[in-house]
Amino acid sequence: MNNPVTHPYIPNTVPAVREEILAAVGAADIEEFYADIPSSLRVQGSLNLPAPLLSEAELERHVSGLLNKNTSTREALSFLGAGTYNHYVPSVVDEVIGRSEFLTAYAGEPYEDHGRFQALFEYQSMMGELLNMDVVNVPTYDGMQATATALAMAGRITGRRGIVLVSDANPDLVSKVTDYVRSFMDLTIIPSSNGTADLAAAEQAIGADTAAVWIQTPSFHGALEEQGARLAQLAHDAGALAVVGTDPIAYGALTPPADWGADIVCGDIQSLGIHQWFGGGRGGFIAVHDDPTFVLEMPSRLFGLESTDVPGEYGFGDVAWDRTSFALREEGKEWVGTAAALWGIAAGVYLASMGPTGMAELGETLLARTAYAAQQLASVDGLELSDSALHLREIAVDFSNASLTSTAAVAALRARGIEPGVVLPGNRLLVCVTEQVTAADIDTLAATLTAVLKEN
Amino acid sequence: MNNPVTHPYIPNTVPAVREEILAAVGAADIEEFYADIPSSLRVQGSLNLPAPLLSEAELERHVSGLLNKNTSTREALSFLGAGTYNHYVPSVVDEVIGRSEFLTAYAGEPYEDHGRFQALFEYQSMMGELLNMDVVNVPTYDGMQATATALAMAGRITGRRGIVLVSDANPDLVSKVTDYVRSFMDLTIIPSSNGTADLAAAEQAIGADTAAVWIQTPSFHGALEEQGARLAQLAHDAGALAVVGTDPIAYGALTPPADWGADIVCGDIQSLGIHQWFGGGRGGFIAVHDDPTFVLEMPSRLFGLESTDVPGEYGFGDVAWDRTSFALREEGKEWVGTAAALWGIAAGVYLASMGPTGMAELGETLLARTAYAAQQLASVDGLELSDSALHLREIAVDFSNASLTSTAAVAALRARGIEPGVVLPGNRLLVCVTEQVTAADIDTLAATLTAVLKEN
Amino acid sequence: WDEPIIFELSTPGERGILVQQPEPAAVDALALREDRLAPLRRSDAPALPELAQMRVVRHYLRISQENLGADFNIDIGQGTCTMKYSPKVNETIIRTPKLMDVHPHQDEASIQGVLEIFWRTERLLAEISGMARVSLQTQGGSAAIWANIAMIRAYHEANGDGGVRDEVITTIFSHPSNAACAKAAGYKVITLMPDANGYPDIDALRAAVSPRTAALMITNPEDTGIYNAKIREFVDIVHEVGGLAAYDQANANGILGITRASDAGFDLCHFNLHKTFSTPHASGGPGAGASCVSEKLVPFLPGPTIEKVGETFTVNHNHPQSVGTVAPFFGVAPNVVRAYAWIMALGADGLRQVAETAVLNNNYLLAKVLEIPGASAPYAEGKRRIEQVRYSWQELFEETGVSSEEIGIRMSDFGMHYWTSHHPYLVPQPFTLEPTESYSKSEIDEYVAVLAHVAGEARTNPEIVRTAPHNQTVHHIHHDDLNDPARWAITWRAYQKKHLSN
Amino acid sequence: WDEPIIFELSTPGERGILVQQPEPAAVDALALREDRLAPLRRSDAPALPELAQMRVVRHYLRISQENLGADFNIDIGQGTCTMKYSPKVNETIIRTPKLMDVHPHQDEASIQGVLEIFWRTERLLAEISGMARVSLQTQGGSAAIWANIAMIRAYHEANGDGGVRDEVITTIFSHPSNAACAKAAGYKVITLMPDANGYPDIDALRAAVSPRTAALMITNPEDTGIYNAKIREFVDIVHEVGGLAAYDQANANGILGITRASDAGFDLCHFNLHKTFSTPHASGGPGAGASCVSEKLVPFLPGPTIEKVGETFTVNHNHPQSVGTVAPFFGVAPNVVRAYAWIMALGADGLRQVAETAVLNNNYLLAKVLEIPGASAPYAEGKRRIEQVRYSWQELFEETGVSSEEIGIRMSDFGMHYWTSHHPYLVPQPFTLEPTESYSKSEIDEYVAVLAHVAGEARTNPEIVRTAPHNQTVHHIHHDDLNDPARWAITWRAYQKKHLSN
Repeated sequence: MNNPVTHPYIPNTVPAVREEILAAVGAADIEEFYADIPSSLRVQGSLNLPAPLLSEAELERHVSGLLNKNTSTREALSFLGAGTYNHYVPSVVDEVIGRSEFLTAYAGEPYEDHGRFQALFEYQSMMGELLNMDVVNVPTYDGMQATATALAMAGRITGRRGIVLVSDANPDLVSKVTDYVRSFMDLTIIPSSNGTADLAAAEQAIGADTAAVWIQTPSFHGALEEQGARLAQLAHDAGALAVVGTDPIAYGALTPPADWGADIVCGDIQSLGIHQWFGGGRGGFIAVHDDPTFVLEMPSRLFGLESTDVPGEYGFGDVAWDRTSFALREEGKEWVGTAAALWGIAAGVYLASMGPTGMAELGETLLARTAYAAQQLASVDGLELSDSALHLREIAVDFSNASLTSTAAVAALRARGIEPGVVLPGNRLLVCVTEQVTAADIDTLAATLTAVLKEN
Repeated sequence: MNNPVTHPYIPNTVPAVREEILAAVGAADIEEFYADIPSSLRVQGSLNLPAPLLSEAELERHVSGLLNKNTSTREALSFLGAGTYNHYVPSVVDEVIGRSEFLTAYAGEPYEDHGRFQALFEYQSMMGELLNMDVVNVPTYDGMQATATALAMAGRITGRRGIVLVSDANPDLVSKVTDYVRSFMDLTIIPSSNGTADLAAAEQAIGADTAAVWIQTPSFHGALEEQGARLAQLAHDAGALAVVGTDPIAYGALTPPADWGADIVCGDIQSLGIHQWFGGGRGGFIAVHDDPTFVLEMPSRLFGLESTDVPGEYGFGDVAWDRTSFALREEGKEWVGTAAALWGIAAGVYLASMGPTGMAELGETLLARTAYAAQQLASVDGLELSDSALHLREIAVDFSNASLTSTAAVAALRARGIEPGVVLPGNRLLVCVTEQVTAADIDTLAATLTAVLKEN
Repeated sequence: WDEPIIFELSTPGERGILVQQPEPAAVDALALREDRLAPLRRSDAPALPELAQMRVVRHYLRISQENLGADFNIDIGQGTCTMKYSPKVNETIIRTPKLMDVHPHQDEASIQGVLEIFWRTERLLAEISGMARVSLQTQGGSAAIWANIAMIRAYHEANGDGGVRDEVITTIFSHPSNAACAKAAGYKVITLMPDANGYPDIDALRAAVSPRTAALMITNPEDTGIYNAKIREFVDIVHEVGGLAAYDQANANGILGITRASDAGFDLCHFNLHKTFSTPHASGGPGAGASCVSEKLVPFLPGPTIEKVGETFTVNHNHPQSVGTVAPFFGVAPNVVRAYAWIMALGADGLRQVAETAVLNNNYLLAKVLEIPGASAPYAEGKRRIEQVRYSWQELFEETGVSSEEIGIRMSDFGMHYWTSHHPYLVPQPFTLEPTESYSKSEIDEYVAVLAHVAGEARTNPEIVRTAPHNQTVHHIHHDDLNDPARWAITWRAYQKKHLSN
Repeated sequence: WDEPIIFELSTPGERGILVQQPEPAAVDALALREDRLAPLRRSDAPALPELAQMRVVRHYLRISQENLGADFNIDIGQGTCTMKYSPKVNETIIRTPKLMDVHPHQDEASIQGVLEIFWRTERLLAEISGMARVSLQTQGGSAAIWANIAMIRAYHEANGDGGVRDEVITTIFSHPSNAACAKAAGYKVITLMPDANGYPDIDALRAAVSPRTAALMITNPEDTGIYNAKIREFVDIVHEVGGLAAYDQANANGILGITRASDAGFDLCHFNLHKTFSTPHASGGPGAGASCVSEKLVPFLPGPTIEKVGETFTVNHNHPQSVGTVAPFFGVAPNVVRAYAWIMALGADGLRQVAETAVLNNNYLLAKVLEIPGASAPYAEGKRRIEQVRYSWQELFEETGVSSEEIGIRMSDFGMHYWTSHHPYLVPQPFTLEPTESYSKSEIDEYVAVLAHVAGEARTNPEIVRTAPHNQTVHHIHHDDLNDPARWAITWRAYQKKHLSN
């Protein structure tokens, strides 16, 4: 029944201590505590699990041995994006979120956990500067959840059912949103035109039942929406909200959506100092103006600055707690639970390290390298860009006139140690460049693609 | 002259701030501060250094790229020892010494740096238990320095010049000791007999000018000295001290030298929770009984427990500060400086994690695997053990009757991904096994050696 | 530390880090598009703070010290949260580029290791729950509950009675996310109140079920620490009307290896890997949720699945009936690896020791707390509890006027957590303690001693309790601004506009 | 925290970690030798503490919070220590198995990366010092000084006048290790006192040199921050009598890229990588020392050298005149890598900015400190200083009776360091401040404000200064036991015997 030794994780399995406790509570054995569990529900014998690796050294060797079967993006040239991005993570970020004080804390009060409240308030505040909006939530799970909630908020605020998506959006995101809102909202997708919104078709689709015009910029294909102001105007004219899904990475250089009319801005913060983690390092932000109509529809926690008994001292607390399911169960707004606080702290440290100049320069580097990648890939014989929009970080490349399909090209390049991108339907390839990919790397990609396409 | 940007490491290069400071101190420019440095001594232009890698990402990639050219002992089967050992380092150890509070601290007072004093006092105390001695120093640089100092202490305490080394010692250690003490002491080396001390020859050599009988156990070849008590007696009978160099790793299982008469015990703590670090993770311990004659000859800092203004509260301080060169310059005992405090903290965390049972079990595992390695290697055709002593962790294997020299065998095994050991003079090989090397690994070594020797 | 808000530390021109610059060829490529790009360019730089790197480090390390992680205190007071030890070796294991810097769209050949760990973890959790398959896609317990309700909805729709079944039944001591997720999925929520002894009321359930019942969503043991002995009957009653039963196993820590969701007949269950399976709570996430389902729900599982084909692990996207993607890619990889390592460090016997010791500790703590005058444990008097207990200071409050919340704040002066949020507020002056398996007897004694000391202060020196904290970074915090739209300040810029503009 | 000594936390039977067990075959192999082994076996287990792993973590993390790292404070008060920023990226870089878990005896083909970094770092330091070659074998500044004196001794012996040259000359404001190492190497030490202006006294040097002079060992700038403008003449005077000149460059931070040891004619110098080149001080080591020598000392360098042969890096043990091994293997590898990364992050211009800014900051600090009534900067009045200044509270002491040491302890109440050990005690009531390049103007202002505040307290409320600390983990510590052999307690076991036995 028991491991032969006292496990380091379970101090009170020391036999003498165990006996002492049993005596103190007047129990003959531990079985007594389980009296309420009928024997018909009891596990007979032991669970059928592998033998444990009791020594830490053997455990570490086993699990690390499995992980070492992976190849990381540090070991291969990678142009993979499509929702998870290989941006540089400053060491300061990992230092801070590795601090046991933050890593192992949970839901303490703003006294003993003042630091967590401050770090997340600062995160909210720095995101607010980047997005030029006054309210940002403590991160929800991820950008998908943030988008689904932002659209649901639009439904609750307008009392309408319609969502009009005017951009190319990540299909997984569309899947998430669709299932999430379908009991009370309907999604209409307007195909894009040359990579961005088809303004005429959008105008047609937006109507009296439209809750939200949903814009993704950059789109799933990296296209920057140039007609955002016009789209927001169309939404507002129809009494609908402009909900903009985005990645905050380039707003040191680009005009944030609030400046051209967005009512709710949402997305993922993975780009802001969070490792790729096999796609599992995510946090969702929702930003709105400081309007209670919007704020009170947000399900996430919102940390606010407060005064204390000491003049001039800053304390923190939960703003409008009674919105939440913690307070009101099903009468709260959607729900709130353990989400992504540590990644919010990470993004805060990232923005504090980068500052305005760092974010501006990074935006510039991303725009320039993306433009260069577009130029170089378009010049590969047989390849064409799928659209002529302005792009940030990602471009879709069309293989229709190439000697290989995009799927076959990926296989050929993987054999040469390059991950050239993510295959898209329609014989296309989604190529991603970040500041981690140099012009020389892009040249390597173009040259290798040229060679591979020539050989076939 | 200047980098084009304000460097993140140098805040006051912001031009406006720089001007403000210059104005505040009434200086026209920075040159003014260097007025005392004659122009004939000034560097003309810039130093001839490589262009800097200003972005952190590029710097990290460059240096990590260099390090990635290394192969670690995690990636190959390694039987290398000879002064640096591949013992398992519990994660708790790295967590603690990675704490910025310890990592970036230095020489603060026992108020604001109470934690460092406590951690090192506890290190001293746990080493004291392991060694069964009442006084242990804050670590000096390494075991070589500890040994040189221990022998120099013996010289000062006895007022004699003679050191009689009765064990096989690491040649680098002998080199260090020789140069260190040669202005006031003389070293005599008594060749070992079948791996351990030649008692008769030792008795011969020990005399009225002998300051120290120097025993290494385990020896450079891993041999455990079985006649320690006898040797200590010989020393004491001659009015000399018994100085024992050792590795503390197995004293959960083995009798510590103090129990058989050692006066000063010294060595390296690398085995106790410190990574190999290319041979650069070291700390030297010197342990003595609580006798002021000995204590006052120690050059290192010694942290002691003290009372405070609050009854029952523990504070810390430097014991007998006036021994040190900090206090007395050349009149202090040798010298003291920045040494190896963090590794002392690491060793403390290691011992606290291991506890008596962990150390006992580890000792047993090391003894058993060493015995197994001896058995298996002795059974390889053409190989013989160099001696029949009891061994801990290391054994010397004789290749005289093999088809390859030990040097050639190492080359052959490296080609098969195995580091079989360190070549010794006399066509021998020093093979090291730790708890990280399993019986199966030893079988692999023996089988590969057998195959290689058969092929040639 | 009296550490300012980071914006107050800004010095224009300072840099925290330098970034990669574009090559001339890239700059040229961009210049060709500048006329179109110009209108999209930001005119004013964002007003982010400007700090040298060391000041950034100092700021965040200082405020980290103003946070009380589980590693620093006897973290019994955050009851229901299962604040157990998160082994440091797991942190060592996950901090490798082989996990941190791996992209989910890589060639499967280059991600065999992480796929294998996901696959193995699924098998371990399937064995622990008795369920057929497990999705690890969600990032927390509530998200796993959402995934479960989404599957329930899809299941009934696939069976053609999605339109009819529009009610979900839960209990008041089940986590609020069960009710909230059901509501968000479009269901009416029926909440059962406990019977006189604090047990879920089986008669109330019988009265509530009907052909409109989509599902029962229930925690067991509930946050009271009381195990519902009739759980099998509850499930049967729901099954009889064609509903599904979903088990919230947030409180599984006391029953690992003792009883399984499958034993009680559940169709779905979920675990919080960050509670029961020891991944650190990360100041409030990321966690990781595991949604476990029986065979009949397998077609509806979210996202892709990972299959073992021969000796190779492969991603299977072919699930036409799936509820779709509930979260990006495969889930919170670092937490899945941590949970895998934790289970492998313990094995079947170890998990059972975890459960038994958590329960042993809890009943010891119960006995000790009840010795404190003024403390009580409402419901099921004299019964043993599983892994936690919801206590009450009602007697103390009546005697002294000192509330549980005030006691909680005073506890922080002694370096201890004491969670004051206890939805639902059925128990008056509530506090919930959960000792888990991680604390030794002497630590539990220490916690109780402080609790008793503070309760004593409530009698002898209530002022010191009421005016707490005395020993924290900040003093008593007001609440006036937090619920007033004209005054709340959710960002520094909002604070400046609202409070500093005059 | 009121965290006990770790032995007080022990519960017999608890385990912090489990270790690998020997296989049956290994146990059998050992059993064959048991009769010989038995006498060597320990009869009583060592009385190490027994703690569960989480309690070990809690203990050490709590006491870590009771330590004031450079990352946490404006670390100007540990003057002479060059408490600069240690970049976090360097910590990321070194924490790889490719460095941590590499053995120095590995096949050279498998350690090319670390050999290349050692080789490159040597070249960088050679350029910075102007010297021919550099040994990185030592672990700290004092050990590097030892290596230098060992080379000096070997050099004179090789030239046949080892017997004659038995004197080493140093100055009182040079680090004590210069004198102490020379003494330990068998030399008589002649210490020069400063002239009336606080400069090293060139006439005293002229009087001291003779054919018995083995070497001059000197710091410049000294810990007063005063640069010896006649340093070239000092060196020449020693050279004229056949002695060598060794430059202690512990204080090089203000002169990087400004002037080099070679420019003043030195034969040897050393750097502290953990001071000038930004490796963290690690609570007092490991540091790393660099011993730099001119061509004529190259044959005597300690240990092996690393050579570049074609594109390959190789270890060269063939140095018959070497002083031998002064430390194991190649040196403190993590610190060498950190120093390499730090230099490469800055380049030639950056190093010069470091020096200039350190000097700018120091002279700003000097101006501010001198504004505090009661503070003075003895010697070289009105002169600029290089990178640090030794100040005096003598006036304040005369006025108030409050000593520099008392002020230092009071500074800790404000979260600041203030080092009270100032060998030699020539300056009365001394304190030494060194701001380095790492602190911003506002941080320097903050430090000075606290210093001024405490100086003010010395006048208005001397009792609060004298009874400090008020705000630390421990209160005023006694000193009676520390120098009394009957009462000092250097280990817990000794404490128990001496203080708890009754």
